Amino acid sequence: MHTPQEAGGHGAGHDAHHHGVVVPAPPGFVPHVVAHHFDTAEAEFSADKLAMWLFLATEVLLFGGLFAAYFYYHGVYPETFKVGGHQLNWRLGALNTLILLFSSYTMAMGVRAAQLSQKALMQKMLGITVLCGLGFLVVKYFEYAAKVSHGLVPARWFSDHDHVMAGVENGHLFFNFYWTMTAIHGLHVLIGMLLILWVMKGGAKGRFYGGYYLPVDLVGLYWHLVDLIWIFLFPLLYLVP
Amino acid sequence: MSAHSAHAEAHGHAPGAPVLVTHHHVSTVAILTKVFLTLVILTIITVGVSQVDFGSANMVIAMLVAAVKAALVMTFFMHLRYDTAINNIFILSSFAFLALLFVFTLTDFSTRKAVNPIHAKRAPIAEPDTHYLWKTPRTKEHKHE
Amino acid sequence: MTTYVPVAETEARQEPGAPHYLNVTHGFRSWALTLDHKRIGLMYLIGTVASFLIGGLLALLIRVHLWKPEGAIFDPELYNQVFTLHGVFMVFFFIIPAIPAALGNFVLPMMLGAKDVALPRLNLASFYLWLCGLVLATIAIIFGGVDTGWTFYTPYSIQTPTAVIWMGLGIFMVGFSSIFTGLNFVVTTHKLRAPGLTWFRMPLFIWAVYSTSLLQILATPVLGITLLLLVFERVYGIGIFDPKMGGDPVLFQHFFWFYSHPAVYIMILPAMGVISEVISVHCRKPVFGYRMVAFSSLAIAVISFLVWGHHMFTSGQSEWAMMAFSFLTFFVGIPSAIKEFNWVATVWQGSVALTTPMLYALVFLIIFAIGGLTGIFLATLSVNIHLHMTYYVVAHFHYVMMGSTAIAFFAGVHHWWPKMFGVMYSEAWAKLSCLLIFVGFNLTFLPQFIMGSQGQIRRYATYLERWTPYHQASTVGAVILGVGFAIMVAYLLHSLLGVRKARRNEWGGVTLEWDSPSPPPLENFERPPVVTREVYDYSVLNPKS
Amino acid sequence: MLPPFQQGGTVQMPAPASTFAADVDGLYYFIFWVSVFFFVLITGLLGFAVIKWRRRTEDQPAASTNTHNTVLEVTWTVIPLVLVMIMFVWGWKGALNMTVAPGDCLQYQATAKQWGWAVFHPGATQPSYDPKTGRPVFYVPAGRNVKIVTRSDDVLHGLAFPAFRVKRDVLPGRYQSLWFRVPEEYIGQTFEFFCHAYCGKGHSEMWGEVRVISQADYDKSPRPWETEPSDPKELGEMVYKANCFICHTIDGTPRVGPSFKGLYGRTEREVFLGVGGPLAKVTVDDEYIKESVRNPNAKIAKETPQGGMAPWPEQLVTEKQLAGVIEYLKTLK
Repeated sequence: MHTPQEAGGHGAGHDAHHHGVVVPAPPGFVPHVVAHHFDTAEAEFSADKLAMWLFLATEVLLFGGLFAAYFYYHGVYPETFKVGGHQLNWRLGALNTLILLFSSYTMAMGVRAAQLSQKALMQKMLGITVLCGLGFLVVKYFEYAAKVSHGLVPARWFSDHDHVMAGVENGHLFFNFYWTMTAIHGLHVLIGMLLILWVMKGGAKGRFYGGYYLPVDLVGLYWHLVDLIWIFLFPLLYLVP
Repeated sequence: MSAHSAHAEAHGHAPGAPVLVTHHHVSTVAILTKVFLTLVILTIITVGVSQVDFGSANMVIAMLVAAVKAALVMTFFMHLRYDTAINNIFILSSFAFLALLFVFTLTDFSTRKAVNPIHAKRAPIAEPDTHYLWKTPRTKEHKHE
Repeated sequence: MTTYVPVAETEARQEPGAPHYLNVTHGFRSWALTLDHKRIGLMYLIGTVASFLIGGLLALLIRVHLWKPEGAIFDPELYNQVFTLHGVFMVFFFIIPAIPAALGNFVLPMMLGAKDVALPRLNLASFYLWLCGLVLATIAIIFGGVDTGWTFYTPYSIQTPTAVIWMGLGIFMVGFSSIFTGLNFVVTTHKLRAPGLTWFRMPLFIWAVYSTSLLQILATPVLGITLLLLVFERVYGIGIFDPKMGGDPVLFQHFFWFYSHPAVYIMILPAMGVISEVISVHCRKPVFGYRMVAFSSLAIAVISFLVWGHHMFTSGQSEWAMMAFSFLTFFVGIPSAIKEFNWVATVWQGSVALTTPMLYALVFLIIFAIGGLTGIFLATLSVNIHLHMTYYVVAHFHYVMMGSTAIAFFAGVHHWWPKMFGVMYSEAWAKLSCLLIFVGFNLTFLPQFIMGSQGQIRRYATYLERWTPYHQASTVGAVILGVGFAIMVAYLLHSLLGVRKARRNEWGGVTLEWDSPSPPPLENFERPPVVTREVYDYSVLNPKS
Repeated sequence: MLPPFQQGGTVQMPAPASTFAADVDGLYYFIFWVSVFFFVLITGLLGFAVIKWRRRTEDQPAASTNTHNTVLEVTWTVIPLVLVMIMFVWGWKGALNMTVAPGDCLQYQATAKQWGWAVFHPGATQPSYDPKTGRPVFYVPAGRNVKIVTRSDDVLHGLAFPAFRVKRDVLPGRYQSLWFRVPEEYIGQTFEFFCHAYCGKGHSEMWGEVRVISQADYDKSPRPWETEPSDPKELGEMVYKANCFICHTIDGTPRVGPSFKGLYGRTEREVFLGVGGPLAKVTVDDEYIKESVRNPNAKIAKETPQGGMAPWPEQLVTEKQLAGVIEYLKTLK
């Protein structure tokens, strides 16, 4: 295999001898150079996509551990979880659910725009997605502030000064789950937003078009997974049966 | 294999022609919008159902609705329906293996009293602040951790 | 039957002085920022062997301490830290990354005929994650060590004043390093096989590493979240695993073993792969029952997720869970037995060259037989209750981890050493070292079986008088073992001086890595390899046939 | 000659001193001989093959290149499968028998804490220790079913009786139990029990004894576990060995807690008043020692500022025993 064109980015002499395939781009876009060890753009696409799905599988199991613990203690202290769930504001939770669902929708639209080389539309859709993520975090902030004001904070500082959890065993456990799960999820939202901003930066330079939209697609998958986890967190924490 | 032929093979375009539209599946706006609206409706359903007390069935309903929503997101937003078999297998197997964690730990928990009821009974335990041997140095540990 | 002509034909193709991956670029940066899987493999090799030597030194200290019933060197507090660090270093920093990350990184892409792994940057990131984990573990040692045992059982790990947080974060990082390595290998195996290299033409090492990688991807995240929760537990006391706050320590054990039982197979599966390669090459014979061996790797990977509760037979889990776990545990033994029989059948009627790698493979077969068979005792419920947490368990898992996995690792190192560096070591010293290791190993751990079934509990800083002779025999064995490893390090380092150059195909192997010069060039092959024959077809080495 | 074994034991197993032993040992030896058979088979075939088909010339090809044999492979899959299923059923039945205690058990209680046992015999109000060594002791009548209910006060511990082949983790916050019956031929013998779940510094010191006695001796008054040394100093030494020695030495070296050597009567001893409290000076007298046992965190020795010792209530150390401890401390000059 050979290509006449010079590829950029010599990683410590690694790419020095071989250059990748170039995927021709429409005017206004930067053509993508396939990594040197792949024969075709499609091979690179499918390999990276497989890698992303495998990574999502690890995310599923990572959160799965938390969910398993949740169900376990829901079984041990059903009353605690029920009373704890009533302390959360399900309206805010539902609002956040809708925000995230909408952001997933705009993300999917953004990927679609990338596939069709519609640069402006893609940037717009990704921008809306980031704003939704921001909205989610803002709502989360108000929720957290309300919990803090009632002393419903993680265990060591759990004070429950309004005694809303009096009368149930280990009232702090529900809130420990609430804080741990939402905090780890919130961290994922934040990381997702940063990733989308990073993609938008590349998008502004015209790096993504019909022939190469892999980063948009992968970040999209990540964002959808964050949404997916929230889809389960919402009923488990806010609507505890 | 030249760059052009490789590209042509991958994308089915004429060699050297700019790629405007990917050859991968592109979802229509209509289907994405329909999925989004369905998700909204399902959210409303799950909130609505939670206001009614069905006993332990509430949990089952909530989880079923969530599973349907998750399936919709994965199938359409995440394109799994149009993705390769191997990607489908891997992500689904992660749920299968997660199910193992659930099944075994919850089996253990729910059958603890089956043979020896006393083993499921909670025993008294010394109060944290009086009997925690290392309770106090935690602050000390924080200093150098 | 035609005669076999050694590698003359392939050797002729090697141009002397051609640039290879070791000398193509120079300087610290060219290594620290390398994306070449071979260099990353070498860095892992150095790192894991260093961890092994640290862990081994700690093991020697443990054995010397146990020379006397009341303990010879440490007070119990320090002893507890020493055995914990021994376990942590050996498990997380040596055995788990040793074969997949060090040998696998070097060999797997070459065996597949690929220029590199699918995600070279992620590969380098994995290495640095591993290194960060090591740094955090070192910080943990400086800030008071860790004395929880490598299992971190709660609530002790919540209460102990030692630096559990640092160690927990370190292992969290190592865990993600392991995940990313596994992910990389799965993608590489799926997407970068050379033309003609179908799934059933893949060497068994690939099958083994592939199965391992699946385990790494699917099991390790649960360890990650468990350690994260443990860290939260210590930082702000979430109480999930703390009985004083309503948590359940048995749940921690479930979570921990959901990872750590599959982790046992993360350790042993690639070792099995190495042994398949070594035996086949040095007996010049296809691995007997190739498909059975390949599928047994996958079977082990799947079944290993169903058996974690056998670490908890006395822990207070329900009797029904115990029954299920014991039943399933027996099934995981069957694929291992199949492999063992298949290896013996591979040696049978082979052309058995008693080279150093083959000697290690034979040692593996003997020791793994003992390790596997003693596992049956532990899978059996009533016998397990007697043997649980005794030295019997210690001896069993050392037979499997140290005697099998580490031995297979060294078999692999000796097997691929000429390929990695283009030099050969002294076979005489190598064989002496192998003998010392074999004798020393058995002398160390056989007495522990007896002590264990007699009732000697593990993790004891002091012990009853009557077990003294067993402990002393074990200590003597450990010293012999240590001498064996010291000799190995010495002759391997000496070989790097290049006194004896290795041939292109030192052993007469037919997998793709032998199709490349020793040491290989930057992108592994002079021309893209194409596979046209079945796996392990040794007739190809004979140009006259 | 092989090293010494416990009385009545063999190379591989300690004395079979409970009714479970026959079953467990039978299964153990069944697996053992099956394993020996397979091990000899494997190594024998391997050794034979290595010698017979070793490479004599550099260019020697394999004697055969057969790659599989379905009949053989199925055979060596099915035979082990059948064998392990036998082992599974046998082991499961044995374990179930160990878990389900019969109804007519004498019920003992054992509470584990870092790092010692409080063993309560049926009806006893205080834990029993060996008067000389201070080790915790179970007095067990031969021929009776004995059930031990356990709990832990702090971390995971374990209760293991190698001679009886039973073992069970001791969990904080949950009760666990095990049972056994010692045959009458073991009357007069002593066996050890151990803590098998790693619990920290004093893990290897958490062992005690089981004394097998006859029913008549068990019923005798005073009960065997109710005797304790009458001399206060000896009583104090027993209590020290039972409860204190892991953290407090008597040779002057401080460990987790301050050493007891020369402690009694010391004046101007610097202590913290409570955790993180102000520094004060006290004289080590009876009152100070009593307070340090019943409410250790009130005054914390300066040399071990982390404090954290557990309080010892009257149930674990009686007033009489505490007085003994004070007498014992006076002897440690």
